[in-house]
Amino acid sequence: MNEETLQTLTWLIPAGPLLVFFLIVLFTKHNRTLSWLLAWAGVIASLIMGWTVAFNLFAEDPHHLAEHPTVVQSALNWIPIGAFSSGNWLKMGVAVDPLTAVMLFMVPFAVFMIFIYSVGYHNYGQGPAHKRGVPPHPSEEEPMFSRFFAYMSLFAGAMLLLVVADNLLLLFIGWEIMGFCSYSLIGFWYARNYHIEPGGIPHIPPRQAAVKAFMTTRVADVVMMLGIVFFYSAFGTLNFSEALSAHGLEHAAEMVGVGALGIMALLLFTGTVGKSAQWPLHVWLPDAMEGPTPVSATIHAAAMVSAGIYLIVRIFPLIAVGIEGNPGVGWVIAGIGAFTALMAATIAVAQNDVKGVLAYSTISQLGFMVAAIGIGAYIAAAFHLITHAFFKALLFLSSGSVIHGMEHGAEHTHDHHTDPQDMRFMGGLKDKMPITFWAFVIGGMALSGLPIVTAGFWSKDEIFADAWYQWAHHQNPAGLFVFIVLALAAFLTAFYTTRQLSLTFLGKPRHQLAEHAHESSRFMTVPLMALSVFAIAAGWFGIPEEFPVLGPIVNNNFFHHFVAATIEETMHELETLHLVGHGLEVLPFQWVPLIASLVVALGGIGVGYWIYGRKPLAEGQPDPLIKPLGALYPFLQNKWYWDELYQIVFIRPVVYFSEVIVYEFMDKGIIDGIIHLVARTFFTIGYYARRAEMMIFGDGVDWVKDQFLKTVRELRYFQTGRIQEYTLVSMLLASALIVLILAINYDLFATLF
Amino acid sequence: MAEQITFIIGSILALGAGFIVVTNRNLFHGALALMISFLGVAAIYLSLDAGFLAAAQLLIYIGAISILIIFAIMLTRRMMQTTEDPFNSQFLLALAASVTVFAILFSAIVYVWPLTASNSVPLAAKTAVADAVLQDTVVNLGSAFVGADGYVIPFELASILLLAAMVGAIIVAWPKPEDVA
Amino acid sequence: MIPLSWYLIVAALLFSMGLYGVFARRNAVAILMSVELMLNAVNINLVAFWRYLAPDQVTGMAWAIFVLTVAAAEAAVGLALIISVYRNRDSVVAEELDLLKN
Amino acid sequence: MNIAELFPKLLDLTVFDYLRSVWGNAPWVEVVLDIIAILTVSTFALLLVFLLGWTERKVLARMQDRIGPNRVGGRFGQLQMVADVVKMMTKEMIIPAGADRIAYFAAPILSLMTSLLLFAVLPFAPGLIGVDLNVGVFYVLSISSVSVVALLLAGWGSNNKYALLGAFRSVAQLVSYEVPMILSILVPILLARSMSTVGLVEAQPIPFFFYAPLSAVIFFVASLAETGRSPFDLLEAESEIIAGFHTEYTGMVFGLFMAAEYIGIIFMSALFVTAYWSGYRLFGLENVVLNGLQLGRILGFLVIAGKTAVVFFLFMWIRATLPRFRIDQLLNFGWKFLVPLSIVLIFVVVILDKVLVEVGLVGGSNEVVRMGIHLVSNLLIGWATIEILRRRAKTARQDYEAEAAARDAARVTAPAHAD
Repeated sequence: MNEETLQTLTWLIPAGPLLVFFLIVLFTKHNRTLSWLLAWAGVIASLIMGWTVAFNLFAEDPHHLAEHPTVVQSALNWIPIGAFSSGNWLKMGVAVDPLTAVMLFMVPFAVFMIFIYSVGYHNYGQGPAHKRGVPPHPSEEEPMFSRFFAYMSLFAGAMLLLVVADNLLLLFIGWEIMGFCSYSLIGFWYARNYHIEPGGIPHIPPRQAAVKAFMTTRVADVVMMLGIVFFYSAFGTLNFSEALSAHGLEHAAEMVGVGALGIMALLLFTGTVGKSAQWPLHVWLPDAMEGPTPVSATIHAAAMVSAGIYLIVRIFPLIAVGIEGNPGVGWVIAGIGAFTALMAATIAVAQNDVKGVLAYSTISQLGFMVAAIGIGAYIAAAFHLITHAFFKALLFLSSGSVIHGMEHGAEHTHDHHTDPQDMRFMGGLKDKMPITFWAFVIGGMALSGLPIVTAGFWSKDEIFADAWYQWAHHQNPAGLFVFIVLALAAFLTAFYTTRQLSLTFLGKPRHQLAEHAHESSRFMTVPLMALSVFAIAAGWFGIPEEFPVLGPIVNNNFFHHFVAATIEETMHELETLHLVGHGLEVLPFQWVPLIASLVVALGGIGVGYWIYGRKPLAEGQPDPLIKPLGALYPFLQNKWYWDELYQIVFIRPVVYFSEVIVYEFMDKGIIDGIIHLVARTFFTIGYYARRAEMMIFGDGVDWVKDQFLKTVRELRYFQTGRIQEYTLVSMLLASALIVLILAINYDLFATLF
Repeated sequence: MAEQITFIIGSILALGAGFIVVTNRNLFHGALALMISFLGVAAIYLSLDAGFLAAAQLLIYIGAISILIIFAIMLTRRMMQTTEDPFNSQFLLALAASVTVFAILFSAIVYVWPLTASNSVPLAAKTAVADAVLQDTVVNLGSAFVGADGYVIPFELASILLLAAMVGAIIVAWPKPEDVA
Repeated sequence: MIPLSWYLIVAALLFSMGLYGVFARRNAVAILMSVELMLNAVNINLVAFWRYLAPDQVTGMAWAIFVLTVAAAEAAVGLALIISVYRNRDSVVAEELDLLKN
Repeated sequence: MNIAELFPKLLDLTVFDYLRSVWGNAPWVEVVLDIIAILTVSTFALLLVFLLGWTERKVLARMQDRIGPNRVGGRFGQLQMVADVVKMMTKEMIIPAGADRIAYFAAPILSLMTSLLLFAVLPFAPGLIGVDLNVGVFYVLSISSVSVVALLLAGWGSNNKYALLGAFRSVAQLVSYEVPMILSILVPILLARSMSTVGLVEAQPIPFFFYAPLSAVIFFVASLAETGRSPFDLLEAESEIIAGFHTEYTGMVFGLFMAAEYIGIIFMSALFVTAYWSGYRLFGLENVVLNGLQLGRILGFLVIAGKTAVVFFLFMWIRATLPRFRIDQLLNFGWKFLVPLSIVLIFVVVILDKVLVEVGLVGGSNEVVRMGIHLVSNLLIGWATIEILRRRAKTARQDYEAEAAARDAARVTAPAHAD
């Protein structure tokens, strides 16, 4: 396919869903069938075009790709900078390189599966809904069906825009649109309320969860924006292929210094911390589960959190240079990632909400990727990003199917008080929902990293291999640290996944809801089956060539060579410039990480099965972990008390600050105090003046005193609330400033006097 | 000759009528003066060989904005007592401020500008330019507004701004149900 | 020939008069009218600079048109707000719209 | 300077050159010549009022089976208008109490002024034009938008609630119909690739009416409304608001308004002719040269005068035939029918013409093909519009009939439940 066709296709990839958003909003008039058909059409168009572009790149020769990684490049002039026709433009464009291609393979497909699933998820009943803004009962129809698909289309379009963007600003635009969409989708059931019993786990309603997600990511985005500004000032462009080339990085390193590039990398990384829910800004993600399950799948698999990882993968050369200049940067990134991975994994162990476990597992897996980037494992991070997207989408959709089945039970038994998401009330769903069960098993095993078969094993193994190689070969202590912490996290991952599977599916139903659950409709099961294939097969494209037995058979580490081509040349040049220690390396085969990953995966699954699966829980039986863990269990169940900590550390102080410091102290104390002081001073002066006047002057001083008092009263009413006075004062001050600047610049005083 | 006359008449109209706008008690007459002031500005544009802009000035400022203002004045006419003081309490300070601003601008134009501008910038005389170029200005303007290498994005943004302003104005000024009853 | 500075001075005068109106008029509509005067002054500057310094480019004209557009939008929204305020508070005197005071 | 030399110069339009050669190159010469030109065009326009005022009264009378003016100046009442003007001039001018005198007197002057200003860009014959602006049509639109102000001034200045209501109505009407007018005249501008009125005429070997009849019809309707003619004569609907904005005007002040109205009508007819009926062109008559004498100038002038007279007759015919709109019908018709239709039309014409010109179907014999394709597209749009309207009218009628039937049924059964 020629270049121009590819360019056109690339431009059109995000166009479909974005257009569909407007079409649904403006024209469908709440016609449900039309809405979902349109949404499908948009995303199918993206899928076809995205895969066309992606497969065109897959077919290219890796060596050729390595020389010219950016296959598709097309930019439009956006806004003229400087004089018209001076030729300086801020450009907006699209670019496709191997990294983009694998994302283009993953995103539209996962989104399309979620779209198919959404139709089944929302469209069960045919009766009218009892209320807008709450989850409909199974016999009702979702009243905001069209709105849902409109937002989802916008979400998908924004993600695709972010993926194909060739510069940081366009990426940021997609990023922010997604922020808005996640806000409106998390709060989709805005009228929902919970009654939390005292002592229960705190649980916030969707509208607050939406605000929380929005505000938390906003904090990160402000910092990220600083990073973008810094980026522009250092590189003079926002274009990735220009700025992040060896030449561009060398130039920038001369301009601002290598250490500053590390700071820049950290600023941009903060955006990832917010978007990909890393500690300390991870708190929004578990609450984001308040959205409908397809939304959770989109946010946590295909789109939103992937965007954060995608960003740091995209700017990897910058990060690499930054780490080389300042190893602390690497420690920060790797440390945050590893800590998040372990912390979230421990929390997931003690969760009872079926989606809650998955939420924390998402945070944990994202931590794996961030840690991988922190130790320079570029390909491993990208690989895990792709495989994780597939199996996490599968897991979320399966859990949605489970919840759906439980809600059918609720409808059947008229029990609307029991939480259908609570795993303690499930059990024995294996026979009632066989397709969902097998899908969940495949997803869960991929997440645990069941050796050889599943995709998760290969990608996780690669992270371990990289970490170990960093330690064994480069004596980088960060590598060892990451290796150990991630191994622990991986063990816990396998453990809690097995726990979840056992609690949900094995044994006998522990509640009448589970007893009356049944399999979901075909709209929901077909995407599960399709995603199951990818959750297994996606890993086979990244089998290392030296892997015993399998490696020689497959003999083509396709993913590695393909994605490596993106920056191979750049990293090589950077190495010769001594801006990075070493380019991208082909790892030799190592036994330690392989054995470690086998042990933690099988060990975790084994221990989990031994505790939960061997003898499934009976009705009313408490979790067997409660007793041995003791005080630790509530600690984990309450999510390490992060929310409460933030309440104390950030929110209360802010409230306190605005209440006490700003209002009481500054406003009432200092400002009013000064005014009162002035008043009292002049009053005193006036008093003594009056005394004096009595004796000496007469009315004259009286007048002076009155004037003083009047002025003081005027001063008190300085805050008039009148816009005209404010403008007047600001204009006067601005004038004074201008005069000052002019005077200094042109030595006006010398001219005038 | 004609150019100077146009400029002088335009300036007198613009400034004189502008003075009436800011000082007149009768708001309606103020609006009329505003229209005349706009007309004067249009004349100034003419003296600058910007005929298209002069016509646009007539169409938009006099044909649209002035009429809008007159409508607003008529709709709020109960508040238009000509007896009360047109100025607020800070009018002296305001006078001082605007005189200061003018002084700054004036000194910037007369004193500072010659200091900054290098001799290459012609201040006294217009740049000589062929009539054909000026004739083409409208064509160039058109292609600059819709061309990909021009102001197409700002232009579209401006149209969106206008649309939003229109919708906003309608919503803001729409009588609330309780007001109607 | 007319020197460029004449245009600039006329514009400066018009601007300062508008500024005075904004500061000193009581009626909100009058303030809006003064703002329009100021915008016109800016436009005179743009067009004058265009004609004197860069007549072969369209930048000055283009920005003058944008100012025109913004002025139209501003007038529409501003007047709508004034009418709305008048309905609610029965007053269009800017000084009396001081709910934010103290 | 003698008259014998001057006369032929008048014909071939070199009279100004001649005067320049006589008077020299002093700075004041151009100013004087400009003033002469302005006075000539204005006087001509004002004189037309006499002719057309009389014609309209005569024609309307005939259409209503009357005789019309028949006393003053002989059997046909030729001097009726002169008599009217004398009457108006001698009448007492009554200024209402509490009138805003500035506004009151500015209104008729502004009204007449804007009407006269329009004639500056009207091409009467080849080379015979006040000033050939390259943005001529835009100029016309700007000036006619200023004329709206005159109505507001009149309504406000009269201190009369009918006048004010009339002014409000008029402004609503004029501002609304400006939009379809601008949008529809964009079509000939696009076809001619020129905003100058002369450019429009020069681009019409085949009148643009045959390219875009739909646009011509929209423009004609909008110009009816812009000039406040029947059936859009809400500006002065006597039976509803006495006489609209000029209720309080008497004598010659009223005369100015009337003159302005007639001049506006003449100009709109002439603009319609210029934009859609190739102005002064008619089979090359405008270029006839006889014995070195530019006879084409006179013939061209006669051609445009004749065409304008036909359009003006159409105006009168419609006035005699159609009843008046209601204000809400009027605004709905403008905003919900004319504006969308003309927007669709512009889109189609722009894209189609771009394609045609890119393909090379322009000029010479290809011009007929271009015209044909435009004509077909226009007729298709027109047909589709009528079809849509017909269907909507049908459903509306059915709804109405169903409602009426229900009402009737209710009326029949109502007494049983009464009390």
